Amino acid sequence: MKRFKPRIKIGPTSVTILFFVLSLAVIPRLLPDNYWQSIFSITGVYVMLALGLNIVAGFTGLLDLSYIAFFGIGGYTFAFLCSDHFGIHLPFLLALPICALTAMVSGFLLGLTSIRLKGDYLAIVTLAFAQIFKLLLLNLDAPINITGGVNGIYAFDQVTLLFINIVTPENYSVLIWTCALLVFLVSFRLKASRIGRGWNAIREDELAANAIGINTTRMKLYSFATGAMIAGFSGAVFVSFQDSVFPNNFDFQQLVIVYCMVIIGGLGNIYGVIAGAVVLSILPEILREYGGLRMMIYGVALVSIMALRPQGLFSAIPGFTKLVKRPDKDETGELRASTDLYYSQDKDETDVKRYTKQAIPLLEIQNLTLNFGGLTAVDKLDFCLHKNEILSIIGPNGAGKSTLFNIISGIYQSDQGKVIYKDLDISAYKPHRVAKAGIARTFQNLRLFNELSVIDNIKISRFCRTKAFFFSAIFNLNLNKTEEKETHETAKKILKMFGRRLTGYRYDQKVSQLSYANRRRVEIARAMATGPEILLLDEPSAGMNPQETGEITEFIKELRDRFGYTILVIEHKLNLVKAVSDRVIVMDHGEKICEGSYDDVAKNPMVIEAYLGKKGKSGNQTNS
Amino acid sequence: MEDIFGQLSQQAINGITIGGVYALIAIGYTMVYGVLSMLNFAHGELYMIGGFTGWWVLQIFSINHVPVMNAALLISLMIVLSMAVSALLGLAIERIAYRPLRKAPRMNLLLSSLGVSIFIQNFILYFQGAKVKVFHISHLIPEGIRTFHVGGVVISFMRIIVILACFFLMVILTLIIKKTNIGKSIRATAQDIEAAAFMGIDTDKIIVIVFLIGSALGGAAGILVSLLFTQVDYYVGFQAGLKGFTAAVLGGIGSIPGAMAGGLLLGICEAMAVTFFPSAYKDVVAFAILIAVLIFRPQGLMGERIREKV
Amino acid sequence: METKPILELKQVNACYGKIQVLYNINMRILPGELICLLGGNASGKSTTLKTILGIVRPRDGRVILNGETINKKPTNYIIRNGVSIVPENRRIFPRMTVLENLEIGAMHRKDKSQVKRDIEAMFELFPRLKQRIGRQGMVLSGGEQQMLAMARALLSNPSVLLMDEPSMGLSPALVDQQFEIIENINKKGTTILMVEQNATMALSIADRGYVLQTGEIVLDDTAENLLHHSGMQTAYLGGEL
Amino acid sequence: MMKRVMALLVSLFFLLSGQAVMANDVSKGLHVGNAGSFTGDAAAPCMEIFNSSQLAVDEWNARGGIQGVQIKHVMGDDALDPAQGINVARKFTSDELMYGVVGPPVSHIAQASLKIYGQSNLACITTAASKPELTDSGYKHFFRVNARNDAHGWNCALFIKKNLKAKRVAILNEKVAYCENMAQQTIKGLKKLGITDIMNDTIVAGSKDFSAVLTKVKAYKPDVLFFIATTAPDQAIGVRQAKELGIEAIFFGTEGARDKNDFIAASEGAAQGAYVYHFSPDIYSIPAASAYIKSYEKKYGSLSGFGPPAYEAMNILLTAIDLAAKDGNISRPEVISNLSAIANYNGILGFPVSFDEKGDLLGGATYFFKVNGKEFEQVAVLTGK
Repeated sequence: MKRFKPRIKIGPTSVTILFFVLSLAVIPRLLPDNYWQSIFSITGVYVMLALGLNIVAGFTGLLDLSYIAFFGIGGYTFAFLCSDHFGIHLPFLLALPICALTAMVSGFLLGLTSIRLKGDYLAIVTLAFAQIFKLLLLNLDAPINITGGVNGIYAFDQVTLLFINIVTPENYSVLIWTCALLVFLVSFRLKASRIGRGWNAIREDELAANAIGINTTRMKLYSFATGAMIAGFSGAVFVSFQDSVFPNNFDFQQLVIVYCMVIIGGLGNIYGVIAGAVVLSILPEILREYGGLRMMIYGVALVSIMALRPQGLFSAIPGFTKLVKRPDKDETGELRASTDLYYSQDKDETDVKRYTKQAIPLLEIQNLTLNFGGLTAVDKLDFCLHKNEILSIIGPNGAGKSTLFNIISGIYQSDQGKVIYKDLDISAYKPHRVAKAGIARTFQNLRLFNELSVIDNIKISRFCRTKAFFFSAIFNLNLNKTEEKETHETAKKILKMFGRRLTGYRYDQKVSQLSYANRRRVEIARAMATGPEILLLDEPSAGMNPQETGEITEFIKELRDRFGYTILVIEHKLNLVKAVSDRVIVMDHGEKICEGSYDDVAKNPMVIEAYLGKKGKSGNQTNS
Repeated sequence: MEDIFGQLSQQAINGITIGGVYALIAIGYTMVYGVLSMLNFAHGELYMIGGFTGWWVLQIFSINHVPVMNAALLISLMIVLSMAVSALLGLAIERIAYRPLRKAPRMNLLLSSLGVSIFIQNFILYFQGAKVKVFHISHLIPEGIRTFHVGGVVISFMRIIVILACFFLMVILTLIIKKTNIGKSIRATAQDIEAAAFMGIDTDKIIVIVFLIGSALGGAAGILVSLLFTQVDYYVGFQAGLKGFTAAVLGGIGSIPGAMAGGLLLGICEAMAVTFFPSAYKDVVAFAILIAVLIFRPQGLMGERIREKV
Repeated sequence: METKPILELKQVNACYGKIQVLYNINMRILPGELICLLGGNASGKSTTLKTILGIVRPRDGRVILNGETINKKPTNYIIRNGVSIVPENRRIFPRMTVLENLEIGAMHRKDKSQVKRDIEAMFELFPRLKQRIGRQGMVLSGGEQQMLAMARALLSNPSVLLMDEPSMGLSPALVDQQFEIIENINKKGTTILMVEQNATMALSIADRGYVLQTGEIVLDDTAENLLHHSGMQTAYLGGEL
Repeated sequence: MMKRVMALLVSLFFLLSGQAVMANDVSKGLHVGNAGSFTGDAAAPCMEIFNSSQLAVDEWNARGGIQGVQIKHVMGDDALDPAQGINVARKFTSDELMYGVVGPPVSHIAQASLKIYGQSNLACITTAASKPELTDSGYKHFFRVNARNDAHGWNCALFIKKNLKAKRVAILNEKVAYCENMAQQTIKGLKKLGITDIMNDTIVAGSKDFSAVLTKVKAYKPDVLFFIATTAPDQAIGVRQAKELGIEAIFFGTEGARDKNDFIAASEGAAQGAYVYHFSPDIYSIPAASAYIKSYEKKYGSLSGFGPPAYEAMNILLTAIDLAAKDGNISRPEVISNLSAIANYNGILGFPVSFDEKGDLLGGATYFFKVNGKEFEQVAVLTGK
């Protein structure tokens, strides 16, 4: 078996960059005439635009239809700053960042109003913003002429860089593609950073992302603003190239084209998106002479690509994605069963510290109540979780166990009562703050980031323990380097505890390809990676066979004994409960009906009644 | 003072007419959204196709702009055929562009519908030309009743027809939805597609029916507007689609009464906005209302708030 | 002479994507029987129901309803041909009235006049529903919703009624009532296959039971025997036998 | 005489500016471009321009082309997007065999691509872009067979004041460069003439419903409603809805409305008594145009006001190319200087075409028509006085 080679990838390889730079130097000279050079330049603009949209729609999964407006904001800001229109003549290199910043700030403000809306509603509100923006461009020429209205603004200052006048399409293509290269690098760095991982998590499962400590609202806002910034940057470069700017430059149709580039390239796939942008910028030129027929072909192509290659045209073409051979299959293609039963290779160490339950209360639940409509899901619940304790909660379906987890982890707000962690009242905390405070959870129905690899799922959890921000991530400063290294090592360390089930080639396997039991393990590993003190495990053994259940039972015990986690576990399999629990709480109908050691609880007639149902119909008939 | 009152009542009439049309378009969006949770961007093109069908019917059944049959009959025929053609097209779109993508990510469906929209628009451009098709309708309406004056308010005959037809269609639809088995199946499918299947409802068939009805109403809106404004061209679908879509969201997407209310509200707001602002800003007003409603009531005016399941 | 089963599963294997969830399931349900299907979470109970309903397609094996193999039939066909379900969480149509919910249940029936009488009969069985006839589904209490879901399912005149966790989320008093009603319905001649967590309660009214564990049937016996089976408690709770 | 001097000056200009003036052998081929928005919002008038130009090219080719070389007519669709307009310009200017372009007809796209055509000395004759700045920018390659907005605006103001005797004027304009500028020029003129009761509002082209804004006009009670839209169909709707609402003001439409089918017939009687202006006399009343009208209508259907100038422009362009190709060699500057030298070209527009030093139509007049029955009746010709 090929050994996994640890490698931290924060950017494209130098070969890739060299390739790009060479192309930049060579292509403009190879192009036959000004026309193709100009197409080449426009292609560069579209590459930037598509990469920017890829951050919003591809990395983060936000359906942002106002994207084109930020392109426009960048363009118009440039027109204001570098022309006779207002008589301001800033140098190009100064104007460019101002345009990008203006767009970014606009994106941020717009995001503030609408980022909480979900899916289609976000799309609609952003679409409305884009429409308003265009109408304002058209109409803000009176009473004071701001935008130039339908006449647009034209004749900008000549761009001079390093004493070279940028005039010809050839000059421009070099300028634009240099900018595109920058955007490409930024985009790549971001994707590989904690920020990119946070965005991916939001795209895959917003709630789960929130629950492992990502402030999803804020991260979505950042994504929105980053996209806007890149759009604004491209807008400035673009209008400088066009030497004029008009409202029509920022039509809905333009947006559709950029979206097509991103989707055809494959959402989130940087190389694919670049390829998509190149193809879709050149294809219409080839078809230009055919007028209406051109757009018909475009439409048909779009529909068929969506039907035939829903992951994008370039999703599985060699060179764009790695095709990994599954080493767990033998020659005949049959799955080779894993024989590795142990969660940790080095468990024989003798001098490790063993943890046991201490009499220090860590988490206190006081009088907790939550009503859903008419149903009381959790009813005046009181209990206390001690340091290094394993406390199990059992009870029939619908007893309110998972709801309790949801309240503790901040997903639901209780109607009454408090959750106290150490000295902190976390009752009103949002999920990401609960996670950051040190309480991590798993979900009963598994909420993993299915399209991401195993190791990425774990790395994402380090989000709330790392700090590298945009600047650090983009320039790969020391902070980012150390944190990335630390993140990678922690992730590997945690996965190693699960033995070969989650290591080796599995690091890079998509979670959706794992077995159910393995996904459960990843879910636990993901919770552990947030660096919590308390683990809330919601049915960790569901869907596992007896052998696997035995394994996970051992593992949960080890988690406390060896690693000192405090664990609150919901479980149905009583032999697991019996094996791990210091104490057991039995819930039914939202109430705690019993509490004590497993043996005490198991003997309790009320528990037997609640768990197994009343014996026949001998119970009281209390019709309401 | 009286002047502004007169103007406002006139604008109300303008608003109700166009609002009724928006409502018809919005219903198509909302119904499809209800069962498939997708925004059907191609819906605006069905509206355009409705207009074109009506034009062809008028063209075929009149010589030198004089209809060869009874005017009422001809108008009905135009409406019915427009609805039929749009409905069939809607079916074809569902089968070709959406059904293969039932399980694909939402963004793909959205783009597929955009592709359909681009295709239909340019197909018509290619084969019907860019030129406006003019409806010669003066022979359809007797001389004396072309306009009515109520106080200072003028209502044209066609406007009355459009308002009546819109409301007639909306009433019929409401009755179908409320009273018939098909209607109940549609509602059930929209509310809980799996539970609907549990009741023995063929949900695939219901989706087809929803496309049929939604597209037919879109087509009806297309021909009604064309009759009212006497023109249609290949490009009308985009603007109409955008407005219908806005109306659907305003009312709460997925809710049929919401779509109706949203359409009327949007139409009236637009007309009123023109009275008080430069007319260039009427769409700004419309979209600003949409944004305001969604920010304060994210589920739209009549939509249902759904609690996320964990 | 052996009675012909209404519903039969023969060597059914089923998968979610790549993951196999049912292994060689064999079940026979005879007319008039009340069968309960027991097992811990994720043991495959609900998947079995979904397989019967045609929502999950068996990879191999056969599902036979009244002598007809229904593996490849769409859900609505299976429902129209005599299977009816009270789904987990009841799945009432929230924006329809009680009456409309009931009518939807009977919609595929041809005998419209009989439907009217049957709805009246349901109101006799569940007087509570009659009081709520014009209310929307979403405002009903959990117990009322459960009644409505049962009435709705019964109105399709099923030859076999599937019930998925009928006692879930109900208060103890309502659970008692619920089981009484189920027993009553069964006594009136409806064949019932019930998935239940409340094992003792379910077995006390059932004729026979199957116990599933990680996708396999591990016990298959009369209710009486199961109730007193030594390994029952651990088996049901997911432990090893 | 002036013309000759001008032509000489232009040639000199090119020589001095040091541009490499490469003359091509004609036999290599002759291309002429047609830049326009053939898809998107403005496709209808643009296609008419293309078809009319095509007609002219076909006729030249049928006559044996130029120097025995068949002329190739190339479409350059910009989809009403200035960025694509630039691509079209680059494409045309990079085509070594391209010697002239008809278009772009849309002012803002013409503006965006002006520099590119100018730098390559590729002659452009627009048939509809009337924004004044286009010819004021100093480029020598840009010609137009239509008059500028400032001339028309002033003439229209005069007409509204003197012929229509208006005191209160409502002006509605579409939000495109041409209409917007036309409205502003007219308002400027009206104010100069002492008319200050002016209401100005906008319409959205293609929305087909102007009743809301017309209701506002009605409340204003103007004497004249100057309805500035690009195309005839929009103006037909305007006049129709104005009539329906009972607006008593005189309806005054623009160039685009001089279209018997799409304005008079389409409004079904509502246009009776309405006025329109145009930069040329009625095409149907010009004997020289009858052949063109016949073949156009036979081939492409009905004709509005956008076709004839395009036909004329293409013929002028080809005449200039023909002249430049006389010696078997041809270069772009040659074509431009020949175009500047065009004097009193008698084509189908009903007036002789000459260009002034900027490339504008020389002595452009504004013709005013009144709708009477199914015809346009010429009522006045104004030349700025």
